[in-house]
Amino acid sequence: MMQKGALNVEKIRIDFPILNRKVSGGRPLVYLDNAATTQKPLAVIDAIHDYYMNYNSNIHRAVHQLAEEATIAFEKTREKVAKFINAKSTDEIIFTRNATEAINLVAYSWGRANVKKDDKIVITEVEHHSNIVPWQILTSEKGAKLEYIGVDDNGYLKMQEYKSHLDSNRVKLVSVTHMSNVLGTIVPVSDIIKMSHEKGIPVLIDGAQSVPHMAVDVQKMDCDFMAFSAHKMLGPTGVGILYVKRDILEKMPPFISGGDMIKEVHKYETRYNELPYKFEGGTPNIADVIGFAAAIDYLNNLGMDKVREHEIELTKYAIDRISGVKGVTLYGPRNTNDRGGVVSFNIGDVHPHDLATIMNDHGVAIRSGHHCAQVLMERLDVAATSRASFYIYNTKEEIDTFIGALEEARRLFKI
Amino acid sequence: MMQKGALNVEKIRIDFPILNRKVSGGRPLVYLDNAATTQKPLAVIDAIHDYYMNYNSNIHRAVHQLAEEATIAFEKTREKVAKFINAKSTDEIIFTRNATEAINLVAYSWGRANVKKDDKIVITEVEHHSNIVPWQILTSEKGAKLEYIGVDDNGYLKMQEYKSHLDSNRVKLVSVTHMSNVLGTIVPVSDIIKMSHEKGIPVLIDGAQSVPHMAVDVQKMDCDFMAFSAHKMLGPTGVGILYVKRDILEKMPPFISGGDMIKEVHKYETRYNELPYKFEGGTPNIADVIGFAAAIDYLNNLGMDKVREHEIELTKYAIDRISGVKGVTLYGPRNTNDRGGVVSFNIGDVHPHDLATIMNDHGVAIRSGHHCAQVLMERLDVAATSRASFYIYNTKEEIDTFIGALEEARRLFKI
Amino acid sequence: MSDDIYREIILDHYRNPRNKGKLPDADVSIHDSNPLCGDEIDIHLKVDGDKIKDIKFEGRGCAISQASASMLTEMVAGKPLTSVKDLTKNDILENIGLMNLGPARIKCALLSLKVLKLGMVKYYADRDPATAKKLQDDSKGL
Amino acid sequence: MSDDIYREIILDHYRNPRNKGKLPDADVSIHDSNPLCGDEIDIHLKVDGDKIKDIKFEGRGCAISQASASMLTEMVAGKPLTSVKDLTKNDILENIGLMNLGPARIKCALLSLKVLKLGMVKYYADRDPATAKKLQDDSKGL
Ligand SMILES: Cc1ncc(COP(=O)(O)O)c(C=O)c1O
Ligand SMILES: Cc1ncc(COP(=O)(O)O)c(C=O)c1O
Repeated sequence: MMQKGALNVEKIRIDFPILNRKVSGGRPLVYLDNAATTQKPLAVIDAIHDYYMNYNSNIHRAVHQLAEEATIAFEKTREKVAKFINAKSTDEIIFTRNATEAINLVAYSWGRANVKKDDKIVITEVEHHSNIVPWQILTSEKGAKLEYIGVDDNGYLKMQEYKSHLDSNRVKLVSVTHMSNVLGTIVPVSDIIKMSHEKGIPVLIDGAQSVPHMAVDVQKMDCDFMAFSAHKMLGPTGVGILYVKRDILEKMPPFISGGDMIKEVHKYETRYNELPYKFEGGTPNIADVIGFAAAIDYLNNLGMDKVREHEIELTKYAIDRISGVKGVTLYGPRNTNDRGGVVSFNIGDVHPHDLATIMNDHGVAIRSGHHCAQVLMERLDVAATSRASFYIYNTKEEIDTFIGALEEARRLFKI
Repeated sequence: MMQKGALNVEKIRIDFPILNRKVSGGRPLVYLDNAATTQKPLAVIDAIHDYYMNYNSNIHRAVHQLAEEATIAFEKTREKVAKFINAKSTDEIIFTRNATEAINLVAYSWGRANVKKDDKIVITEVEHHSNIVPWQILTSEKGAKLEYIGVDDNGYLKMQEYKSHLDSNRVKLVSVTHMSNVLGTIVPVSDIIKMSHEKGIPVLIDGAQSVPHMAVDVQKMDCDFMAFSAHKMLGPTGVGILYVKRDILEKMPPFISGGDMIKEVHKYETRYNELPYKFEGGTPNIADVIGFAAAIDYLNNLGMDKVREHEIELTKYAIDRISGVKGVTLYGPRNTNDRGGVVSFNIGDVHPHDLATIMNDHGVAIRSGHHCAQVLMERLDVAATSRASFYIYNTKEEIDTFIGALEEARRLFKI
Repeated sequence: MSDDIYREIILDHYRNPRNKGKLPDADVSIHDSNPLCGDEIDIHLKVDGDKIKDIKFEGRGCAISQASASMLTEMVAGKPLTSVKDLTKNDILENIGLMNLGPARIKCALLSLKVLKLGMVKYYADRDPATAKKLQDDSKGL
Repeated sequence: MSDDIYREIILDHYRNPRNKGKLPDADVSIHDSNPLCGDEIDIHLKVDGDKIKDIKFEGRGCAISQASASMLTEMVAGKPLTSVKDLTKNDILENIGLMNLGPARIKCALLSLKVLKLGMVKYYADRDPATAKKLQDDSKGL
């Protein structure tokens, strides 16, 4: 399993105990479902364990030692997150449950305050449901319109359509993914943001698939909002992040209200807390936020450029090998500079669920279905696809196992 | 530390490794901040550990073995929660981040669909901010009114005021805590619900302080909504529970929208998923929901009646001993049948934060401040109180240590 | 294991489904889908007295759900409609010869039976509510 | 440790605060609170040329925050207003004789200095924005 690539994968795999697991009656686990959620290194698992064993406490409002230790560790994560995406200040980092809730926060708080009848919100055909449904609900509530940027047959956005949308006035928000969770397409967000800002329109970037896999700099990109999930980048489940530029955040009304997000509550009026606490109502997911810090440390130690390099290598190899299998249709850009490590495909008339079952028998975990992207499925004119997605611990040997299972499916289904 | 009470505390303490911790330069930890969050037994810590080490995966939408194992474990918790509070069906159990988000879900989804101009929402003076601020925001948005049931000098609700509110028509919702997190008062929720239902008005019960400490049966109580938090009942941070009666839930629009809560997404319209998934948008806090099952098992093994009995014993003992300290003012009912194991007090002109610091020097963790109940603080005419709160692992010996620290404060402040 | 699942006969029913199509003069038609994987099944029934005179299905989804539906239609055609209530999970799994599917894929195999049972109840609900109620109670647990 | 904190002098300033009250003809008044514990401090200043001619504070909160405020007013009365910018965390902790407070309680001790620095900046902001800007930059990090 010697690998002379960007990352020392052999060493990395030692940090992920689950990769020793046997599945399907004794097969080594080949985990290729990383776009859904990644595995966690021991450092993260241990950080959570350590918190509960040694300093579990509610935070922010107590004087005792456990509370003090927990508060410091919790806020330390906020600093690390801010630094990881190069936010100007920790005040711009809000912890939510997941990327989905982060986008909903914007739709409820910023959206309801700013979007009016006949306004438009522009999204794309490649969005995850989490970046579609909140805007459907908001626009239908407000009598506003939802507009889509189309995607061409190679998986690229039709930028001309985007220009027309922008020219048509009344666009209040542009909300696009940085990387498609089906096609792998890396969207030219800097161009999109620049064009949008020329018209004074803010942009939300769904970073759920990009922040885990490449260096992302919110100041350089100049996005106004960014949402992503800890569990897709080695972190625990139950932690999402919303970044919002301070001048926008300062004007946003609260979303989840209750304990911790207030300064003073009187019977009929309330003064809200300072940023970012104003947007974090109730007891946070303390243990997992603290655990997330270890995930960021882990990625920083590897270096995000190396992570990206490693995934390009694997993706190249995977696309090459899959293309060699008879009956396969591949989706998304062919150029690995324009895409991430997410490979969607179909083979003959094998339904993706059947393929996933066959894969599972070989120990290979892939995802099958609509991947929460039914608008894109309609565009591709398929009910579902199969999807393999890679991360820092995956190897070419695992891709070989995957290809073996694919050949087996072809044999069984006589394709 | 032999205890001949309702619970075998000596045995229980072995399951909570953090209780061996030394704080403040070598003092054994005396953890009396349980109303804020409780400690976690090894079984819970291990369940989370086991999940990440062995079957971490996203759930619901995948065919591979890890996803199957994780989905089964996740849904198993839902069954255990439903049984624990005796809900009719698992469809009535929604996982949120915390009790606060659970109440907000009702305010956003049910509230915005049902509350109109000049309607009234009735709450009480003892509510936690999480059961005040969402209703302030909703009523001010809708031009509706927020009404308070007062509390008398002994910490009991003024039921006559409640009757007048009900008689005044246009009450759309009654939302009350089951147990005050400051006074300990157990609110007569069954009476409140009965009276309210006679007028056809639904009732939300904030069970954050009751469900962890006594047997609660939502069918017997007949509440329409109930909210509580896993972290206050041995469970992990990041998991809240909202119970809603099915016939109400079926009519509620979604709250957090995106992945997992949909059946079909088209460009301009969406069909939502079945109950309860319709209300759980995005990747859930899988690990911690699974860990919560171990907490419920632990409490079931002890028996909730025994838990309550143990806390009555401790509370009686604590009230007796605190009353004996010169200069102390105690808040809340004296009769331990009417209250839970939450004891708030002040001593002389010692500010609660100073008291908490002195306590901390003795290894004793108590909470000081307004306890997210500033409306009640105004009613009691104090800026803050000190609060000791008990759980299954606390002992009379720990209360003695606490009393020792209290005497020390008296000595230092010359009271 | 995949060898056991994707046998000749399953693939044959997947690719050449029996009784697939519409039934214009159906006495009852019913639809359901599996929200987790998106498999869909419609069943149309023509009933004569108590007998299933004609049955057709439409659907899309994986080989297991579609083959299972196809084989189910063959199994019940001509049988008394009420006898559907006695069909169990095991009957279906035996019928398609797949006794050890995991929980995720079992749902695929059982979707058509779920739809058929709903159809049976619906048929009687309009004609004989008491029977419908009884059939529903007896069919519980799928 | 509590013995070190709650010494005679702290309790004396807590119970008999110096310079506590309003200042009707103040040149500048400023308020802030500690959101985590609710301690509140108002500081009122009368300035003569560059000198703090009179200083009063109002407030409520714990012994540490109130005693620290009381002792701070004594420390700066009569001093040049701009000299406030040079006061550090350590100056305050030394002034009240509490060098090893934990992070939660340190905020209590430093609240009055924070308010005083805000007051200094506010005073100049209306009169000499350039100086105000410079003072603000120099005072950062509290
Ligand atoms: C009575 C009551 N309601 C609601 C809450 C809020 O709980 P959480 O912070 O877990 O949302 C609390 C917790 O302090 C409480 O005591
Ligand atoms: C592009 C994209 N956006 C949003 C999400 C939603 O993330 P979560 O389920 O963690 O909220 C996902 C995850 O599948 C995603 O791939």
